[in-house]
Amino acid sequence: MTIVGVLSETPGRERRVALTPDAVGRLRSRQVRVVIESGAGRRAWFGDADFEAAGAEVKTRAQVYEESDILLCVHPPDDVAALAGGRVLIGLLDPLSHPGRAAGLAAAGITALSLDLLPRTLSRAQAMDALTSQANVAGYKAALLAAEAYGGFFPMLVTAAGTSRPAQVLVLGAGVAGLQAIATARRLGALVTGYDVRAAAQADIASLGAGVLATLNDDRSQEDGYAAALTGDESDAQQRALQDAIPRFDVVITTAKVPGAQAPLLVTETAIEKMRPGSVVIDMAVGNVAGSVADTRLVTDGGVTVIGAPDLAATVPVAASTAYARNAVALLTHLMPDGVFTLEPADEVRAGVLVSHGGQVVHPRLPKEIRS
Amino acid sequence: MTIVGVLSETPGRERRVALTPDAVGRLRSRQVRVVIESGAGRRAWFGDADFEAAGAEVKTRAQVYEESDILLCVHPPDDVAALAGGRVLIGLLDPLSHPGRAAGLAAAGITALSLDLLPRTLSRAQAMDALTSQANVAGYKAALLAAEAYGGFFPMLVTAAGTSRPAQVLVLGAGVAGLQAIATARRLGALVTGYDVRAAAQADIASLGAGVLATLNDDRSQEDGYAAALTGDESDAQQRALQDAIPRFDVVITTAKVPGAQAPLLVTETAIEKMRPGSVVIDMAVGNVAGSVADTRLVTDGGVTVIGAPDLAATVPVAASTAYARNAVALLTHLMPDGVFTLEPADEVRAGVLVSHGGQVVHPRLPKEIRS
Amino acid sequence: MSAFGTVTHLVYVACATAFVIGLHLMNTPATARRGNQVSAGGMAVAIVTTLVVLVHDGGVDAYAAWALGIGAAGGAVAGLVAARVVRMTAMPQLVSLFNAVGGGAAALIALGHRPASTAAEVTGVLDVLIGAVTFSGSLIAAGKLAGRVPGRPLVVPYGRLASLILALSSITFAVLFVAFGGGTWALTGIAVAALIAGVLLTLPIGGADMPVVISLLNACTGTAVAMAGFVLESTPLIIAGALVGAAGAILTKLMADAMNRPIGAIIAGGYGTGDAVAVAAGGTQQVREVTVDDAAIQLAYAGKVVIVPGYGLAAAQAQHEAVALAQALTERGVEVSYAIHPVAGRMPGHMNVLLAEANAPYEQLQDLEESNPGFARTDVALVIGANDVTNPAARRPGNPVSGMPILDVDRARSVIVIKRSLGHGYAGIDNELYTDPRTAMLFADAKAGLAALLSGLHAYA
Amino acid sequence: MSAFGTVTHLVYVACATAFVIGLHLMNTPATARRGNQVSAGGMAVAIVTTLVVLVHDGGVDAYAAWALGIGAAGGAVAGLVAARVVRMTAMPQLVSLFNAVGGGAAALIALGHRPASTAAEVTGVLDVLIGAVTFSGSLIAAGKLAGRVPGRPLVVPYGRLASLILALSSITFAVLFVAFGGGTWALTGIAVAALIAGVLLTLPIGGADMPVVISLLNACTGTAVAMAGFVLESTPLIIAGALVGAAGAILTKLMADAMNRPIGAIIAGGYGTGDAVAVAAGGTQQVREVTVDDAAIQLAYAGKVVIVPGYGLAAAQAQHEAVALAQALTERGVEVSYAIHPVAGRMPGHMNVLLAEANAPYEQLQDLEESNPGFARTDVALVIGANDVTNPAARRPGNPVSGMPILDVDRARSVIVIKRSLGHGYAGIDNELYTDPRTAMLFADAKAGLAALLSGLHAYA
Amino acid sequence: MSALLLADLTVFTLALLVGFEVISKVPATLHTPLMSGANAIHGVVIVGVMLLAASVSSWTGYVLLAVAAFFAAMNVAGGYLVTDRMLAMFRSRS
Amino acid sequence: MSALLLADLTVFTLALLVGFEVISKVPATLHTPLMSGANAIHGVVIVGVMLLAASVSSWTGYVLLAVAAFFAAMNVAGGYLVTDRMLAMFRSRS
Ligand SMILES: NC(=O)c1ccc[n+]([C@@H]2O[C@H](COP(=O)([O-])OP(=O)(O)OC[C@H]3O[C@@H](n4cnc5c(N)ncnc54)[C@H](OP(=O)(O)O)[C@@H]3O)[C@@H](O)[C@H]2O)c1
Ligand SMILES: NC(=O)c1ccc[n+]([C@@H]2O[C@H](COP(=O)([O-])OP(=O)(O)OC[C@H]3O[C@@H](n4cnc5c(N)ncnc54)[C@H](OP(=O)(O)O)[C@@H]3O)[C@@H](O)[C@H]2O)c1
Ligand SMILES: NC(=O)c1ccc[n+]([C@@H]2O[C@H](COP(=O)([O-])OP(=O)(O)OC[C@H]3O[C@@H](n4cnc5c(N)ncnc54)[C@H](O)[C@@H]3O)[C@@H](O)[C@H]2O)c1
Ligand SMILES: NC(=O)c1ccc[n+]([C@@H]2O[C@H](COP(=O)([O-])OP(=O)(O)OC[C@H]3O[C@@H](n4cnc5c(N)ncnc54)[C@H](O)[C@@H]3O)[C@@H](O)[C@H]2O)c1
Repeated sequence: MTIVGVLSETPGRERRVALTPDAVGRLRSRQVRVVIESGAGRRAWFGDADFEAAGAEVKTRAQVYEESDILLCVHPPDDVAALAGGRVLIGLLDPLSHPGRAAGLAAAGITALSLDLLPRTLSRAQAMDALTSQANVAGYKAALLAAEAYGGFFPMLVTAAGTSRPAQVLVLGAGVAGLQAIATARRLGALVTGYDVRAAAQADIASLGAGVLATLNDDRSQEDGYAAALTGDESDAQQRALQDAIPRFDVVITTAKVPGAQAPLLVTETAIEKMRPGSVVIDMAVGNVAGSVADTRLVTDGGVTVIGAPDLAATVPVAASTAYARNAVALLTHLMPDGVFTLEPADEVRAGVLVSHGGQVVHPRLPKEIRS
Repeated sequence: MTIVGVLSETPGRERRVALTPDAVGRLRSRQVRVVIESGAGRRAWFGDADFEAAGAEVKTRAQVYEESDILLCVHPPDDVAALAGGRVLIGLLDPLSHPGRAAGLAAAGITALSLDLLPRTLSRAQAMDALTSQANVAGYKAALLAAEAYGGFFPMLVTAAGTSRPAQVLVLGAGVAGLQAIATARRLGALVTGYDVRAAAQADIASLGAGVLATLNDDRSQEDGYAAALTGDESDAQQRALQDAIPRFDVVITTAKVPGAQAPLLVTETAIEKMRPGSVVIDMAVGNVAGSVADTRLVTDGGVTVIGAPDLAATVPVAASTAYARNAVALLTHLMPDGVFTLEPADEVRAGVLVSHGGQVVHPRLPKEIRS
Repeated sequence: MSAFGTVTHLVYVACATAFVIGLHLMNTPATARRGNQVSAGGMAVAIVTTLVVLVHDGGVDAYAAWALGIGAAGGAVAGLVAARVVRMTAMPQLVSLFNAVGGGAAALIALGHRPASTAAEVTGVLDVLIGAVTFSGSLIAAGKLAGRVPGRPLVVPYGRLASLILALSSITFAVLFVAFGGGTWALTGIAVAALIAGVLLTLPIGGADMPVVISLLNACTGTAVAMAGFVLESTPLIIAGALVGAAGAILTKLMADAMNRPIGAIIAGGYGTGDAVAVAAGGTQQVREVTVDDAAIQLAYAGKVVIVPGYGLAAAQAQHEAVALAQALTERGVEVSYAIHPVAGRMPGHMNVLLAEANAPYEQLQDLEESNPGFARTDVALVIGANDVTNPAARRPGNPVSGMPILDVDRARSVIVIKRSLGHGYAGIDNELYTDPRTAMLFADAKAGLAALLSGLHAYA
Repeated sequence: MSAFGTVTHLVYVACATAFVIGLHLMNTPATARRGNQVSAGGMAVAIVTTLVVLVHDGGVDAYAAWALGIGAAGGAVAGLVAARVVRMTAMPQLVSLFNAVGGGAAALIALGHRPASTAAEVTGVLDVLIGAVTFSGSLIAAGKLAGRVPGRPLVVPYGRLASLILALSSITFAVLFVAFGGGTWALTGIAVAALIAGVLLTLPIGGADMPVVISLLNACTGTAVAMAGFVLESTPLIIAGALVGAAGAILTKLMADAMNRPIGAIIAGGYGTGDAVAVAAGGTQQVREVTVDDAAIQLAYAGKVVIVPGYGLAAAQAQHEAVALAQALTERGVEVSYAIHPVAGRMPGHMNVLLAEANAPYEQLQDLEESNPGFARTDVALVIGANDVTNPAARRPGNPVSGMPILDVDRARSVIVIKRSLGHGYAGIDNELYTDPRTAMLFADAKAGLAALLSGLHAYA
Repeated sequence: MSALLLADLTVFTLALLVGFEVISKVPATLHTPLMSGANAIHGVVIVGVMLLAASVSSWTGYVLLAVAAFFAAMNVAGGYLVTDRMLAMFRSRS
Repeated sequence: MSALLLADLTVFTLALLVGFEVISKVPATLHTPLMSGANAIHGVVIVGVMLLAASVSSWTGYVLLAVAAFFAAMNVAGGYLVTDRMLAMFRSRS
């Protein structure tokens, strides 16, 4: 019987856990054993007892390393070296940003699968799409965070103590996170405008009842559903156009990413200077906003609060863990058709997520050099 | 020309300011001079320049004390002794909880008017009702705070990574703050239930589309619109009934107050113990929830987050200050019919808010002893 | 039949067809006016045709021609002048007056014509009977509406006995006329009895029921005219009379249904005062009720509508219906806005919360300062479950709402108020707005009422 | 006229009135069946009355009586059996067949009756002409619907020329008959020409237009029967015939309007193939369209309805309309739920956001696992702007949606899909659901379509 | 009963049916104008009065005729005009 | 033209008007049943065929009569039954 292991996540702010009791139950019903480090779910409000009730075995960290055939994580653990060669590691390994990490895993003989490399436009892979599920949580939280940091009301309220106009919210980048941020801010009563370089995303914004910011850019969609990076000139033009638009908003939330590349700068210093005191800017991509720092709340001299928030999903641990665990189980189920882990047949999903195998980095999107 | 002064608020967390530039403009158009301490509005994102543009004179603290005929505040300043006798002090003085403060002001010869004593059911006084305007802001923020502290989604979401059920939110006490909390939580998509001992409040809850928790209690409304305190037995019965209901909720927000009395205990220790890990309890009255501490976020052994939040309005400084300033201007306008402050004729509003005058504590709801 | 007779007959049939088409077109506001014109055109052709027939047949002596000419000219002038100068509000009594003279004319035909057959005799009796009842009954109805006759139900002493006697004597006269060749005097007897009966039947009916009664009498006139047609063997009279008789009957039923009053009870006059619809507010004052359909049409044909929501909207959770209605009106080209009072509802921003949920466009939401100047230009202020925030009493000192700024809905050209009753709001006092002559009440739960308005809008406008 | 004649005449008029009342009642689903029964009752009385007249007048000889009896009995049995055994789907062609024989019978009356006057001669010609055209035309129409005659428009070589010749010869025969006493042979000539003309006129019309054509031929039969009434001087035939003629004409217009096809073009047969409404999907397959009113009635009379929202609901921002419809259905007692696919729309929880905004009760929202088992018990699955998430192709490998779980709407007893066209969804592939025989398409913007459904619901159910 | 009378009765019945059918579900706002319009139609009694003119020959007859003519003309002329005024408010929107 | 014929023409016209008016705005679902119901009503031609029986006396006449009777009876009997079957599906909800 295959054994799936789960550890406590190491990075400081990380409150998620890779499996939830519900997910454990789903694995158990597929004849998979689950070992989990004691206290792994604590910060996401899942107790050891809950896991045990669901059929998992609660062990020490060393035992989990020892026994797991497949180690499931959100982020790769710092002490991943403790994992023996030949084992399987599945998580959000982000090899595109950390090619060294991929090389290391390969060198250690670990079969590494990264959920963030999943082909996103594949209908049948949607249930495994952890980037989507986590971005969804993050987008929701970003809107809450903005409302919380903003000094006024989001909704319009006519009261005996005067009328407060609705907050004007601008969401830059209408991918999964952006759309959920739009939806949540609209729920709170803000007047929301969305912006994206992909034409399809503009229709999606409108389908949430929000306004669409018209820009100079043509459709920048790619085959894989992601946006293409802009050229330098295009990017300058975009920044200038946004510079004019941004000051009339009270809240700006940015989510624009280009996979494998630096997040584009959308909100320049000039734009921030022109914003009203009390305005809030949340940079979920960390890189969209000039001067934003991850996990930090800065206030500019002009009274604009700039929040760098790359990892908001981790701050909604129950929802994020539950969704992540469901994604992981869906992937595992796919990889273990008869209860046994296999990389054959080499279908789109398997080929998409496989980072290293048999001592080699194998993913085609990783730099040639490390693919030795 | 009467001079109205405004200081920076002293208490640590206070970010509000008693007048906003907009309110200054309103006073100026009534031939009132306004002096304001430099930096008084900074924490509410109103700069000195904005005030000056509106017609106020920016001065030092000492100058404001020196020149003001009427000193407007949110909370009474710690250094109120600097105010000369014969001047007028208007603010949320809370003399019912601090009778000593009232006595002190009287002894100093200050004419003190407290906005929190305003007769609430008087239609024409609604524009001056600062308790309402601030509770409204606080209720809104409480729902945001709860959503932020809760580990899951408030709304129901059916996604490829599973279905998340809507959060179950219970609001205890459906006064101004409670109703706004209900409305805001509902906006976010939570399933909201409200509870109050006043029969009218139950209809109000339903008028927001929320569920009403049925209880054993009869209508406890009073003439002045406030709820009457429960007797010991009634209170026990209420606690037991709530104890059974509370555990099925993910979030509980309490707002129940009885004027001039201790806030009633509604959420007992047992109730908290029975709640699921990850649940959130916000005590806006500080006193409704066993073990809650003001301005503190505690986590119980059972994984329940208990937040004591008595002063949430201060954390939404723009909205709260704007509304408060409008209330203050409405009261001032009423008190200065011809541009001159007067306590005659002694109408319901004047009589209601007047705490001390001519060296004496005069408000009938204050204890006889200090009314010498 | 001669070719001339054939042609005139066919023309008459065509005229009757025009009447039908006219009535058909009058079923919808959009084509109603054209319908009346078609009908009038048919009438003009019928009159001209008859003139041609008279000239062609040559049987009219000079005196008769003068009598006809002078009488007709005088009547036409009188009718046109009266119709031209009458105030809108006095139109119903004028219609009743026209109906009276129509019935009278029909009765006079039977009185003046020598019957050619038993059938003509029988229909003649019916003509006189119905025509005379209608004549006096319609006059009383018009008088009640005009205030010349007291509008309240007048109980005639021994009314039932009198009616019985009148009925018996009519029957006697009728038998004398038909079976024993009683001649004109017998018919005159019937006419007199019927005139008295018309008065006796109408007096006990309350003023509020008068529209229904007039419609009923209108149907009767139609029938009388049809009877006159039998007397004269004139097809156009038979067709047009029967048409009006039946259409009038249906219309009477529709009107009684719309007012929720059984026809039988109205005629019996015993159904309370007949004024139950005018509910008393604050003692002596009366409020005016409006039906859903009328309110819908009023809204549909307005240029500017302001919606004033209040606690009742929240209590009924009718925000979605309100916004759907506003949207439908906007699509028709009506200028719609919402006027939000600072303390409407039960918590600060209560209306905003609801309207935002229903996705009311923010641009349409106006607060007190923004909306009050606009009411003077507003055709309809639609007040939905709001009460205190519209109470003009606030402008006077000495009551619980004194000094509170209100929404000046009473400055609008008309006001429609949707609430369940004349019940009080939070402040617990009567609202003087409801007795304002420009105000019409639509008593309904806000959710149900608005849904009905919306379907009314789709159906009629 | 004799008392007997008077009475029978009055009875006939009463029967005609029953036909009118019957048709009146048939305007609404709730009373339609009763209306048909009232009409049938009138018919039964008319037949019995005629029997009595025949016996009373005694003018029928034994052979004629036998011929009448055997013919009628045979016809009645044939008609009843056919009506009893016919499948629901074959009913239209049966109606067409009944219409054919009705027209035939009318034509035979003129052929068999010796005309008493010029008027009877003229109407007799019209009777034969219209009756015979209807007879052959209706048979062709029935054949087309039944598939015995090819449904596509058949172009007859020299059709126009032939029609011209037929028209001229009919006129010649008619003049011979009326003006020159041409007798039966001239009438027979007309009949033959008309029979051929009926075929020629109907063949070039496409199968999809047949319902309108049958309705038109039905109106013609009515007219022919009225003409037969003039020939026989029989009032019931005149009234009932004219009634059906006019009602049939209006109905034809309504049907053509509902199908959005100009009547003129249909008759000309030149308007495309007449099959434009059946839009081709994925090549050879055909989709079925449904009108708003039919969809509304289907929903109103369903026991369980499942609403399946998709991206189109969001794009049209039609959430409020969807919830209003669901609410109206719930109030009628229909069991309503929403089936929410995990990836419906364009972001996780997209449908939830919209439906929560419109206040859809959480209890009614079901996810894929909850809703799929229920589709087998579902009367109508109402798919609103959803596409990929309902595509049965997902159950097969080898296409972009393969392997994605779908909502099993195709297990429901019937499916109504609201979208603007047969356009693709996100995955960019055809949806096989749309060509499923149980599926009907309502092509509309979701917001407008749902609003129309809602008013349809109020109007007809 | 004469055949013509029977025919007239038939016509009468059918006219009644037309009358019943022609008034369908009408908005209440149109009730009064419709009533008024129907009222104008029975002004057709003027045709009857004109026909009556051919059969009067006494002074009472002339007076009666004049009165009837006055009545009928008032009905028809005033009836159409007042209806038109009522309906003028339904002018279609520009 | 004879007075009776004129009366018949009047009756015909009025019946047409009734026919036009009786069909108001009908849901499309009822179009086919209504057509079928109207189709059954022109089955009244059976009355005409019966009256025809009184005037035939030749063999061709008898045959023609029998055929006409067959046709008309089929129209009327089948027409009502098939309409009834169509309408059975509108049974009101319990
Ligand atoms: N906004 C605040 O912060 C606040 C807080 C506390 C008090 N208030 C007070 O509340 C009042 C607000 O004024 P308002 O005009 O909004 O409300 P209101 O004066 O309280 O009147 C509400 C009206 O709604 C009607 N209603 C109740 N349920 C209904 C239903 N289902 N359908 C239709 N109508 C219904 C009631 O009449 P029927 O029974 O006849 O239907 C009632 O008269 C003011 O007096 C204000 O001072 C406001
Ligand atoms: N939920 C997510 O997170 C997510 C994210 C990205 C992609 N996707 C993909 O999106 C798809 C979702 O499936 P779906 O069934 O919801 O949508 P869909 O397959 O994209 O189909 C939407 C349909 O709505 C119709 N439509 C568009 N505008 C309309 C309007 N105004 N009124 C009426 N209909 C309208 C379109 O047809 P007409 O043009 O004919 O009207 C279209 O076929 C799936 O393929 C899923 O994989 C989902
Ligand atoms: N098939 C499915 O069911 C499914 C599910 C989820 C997501 N997706 C697709 O995956 C794709 C990526 O979504 P994501 O949220 O991970 O995207 P992301 O995080 O890579 O980027 C966020 C958004 O930023 C936008 N962006 C990039 N550069 C920009 C610039 N310079 N200016 C403005 N906006 C810019 C992108 O277009 C994208 O919409 C989308 O196409 C989405 O539809 C598909
Ligand atoms: N006239 C106006 O326009 C106006 C405006 C605002 C508020 N008011 C009225 O002022 C009054 C007080 O409002 P507030 O928000 O300041 O109230 P509050 O802060 O004193 O109390 C909050 C709520 O707690 C409730 N409560 C008290 N004891 C309770 C217990 N044991 N269990 C459960 N609930 C309990 C109260 O009923 C009240 O609804 C209300 O009646 C409100 O309607 C009137």
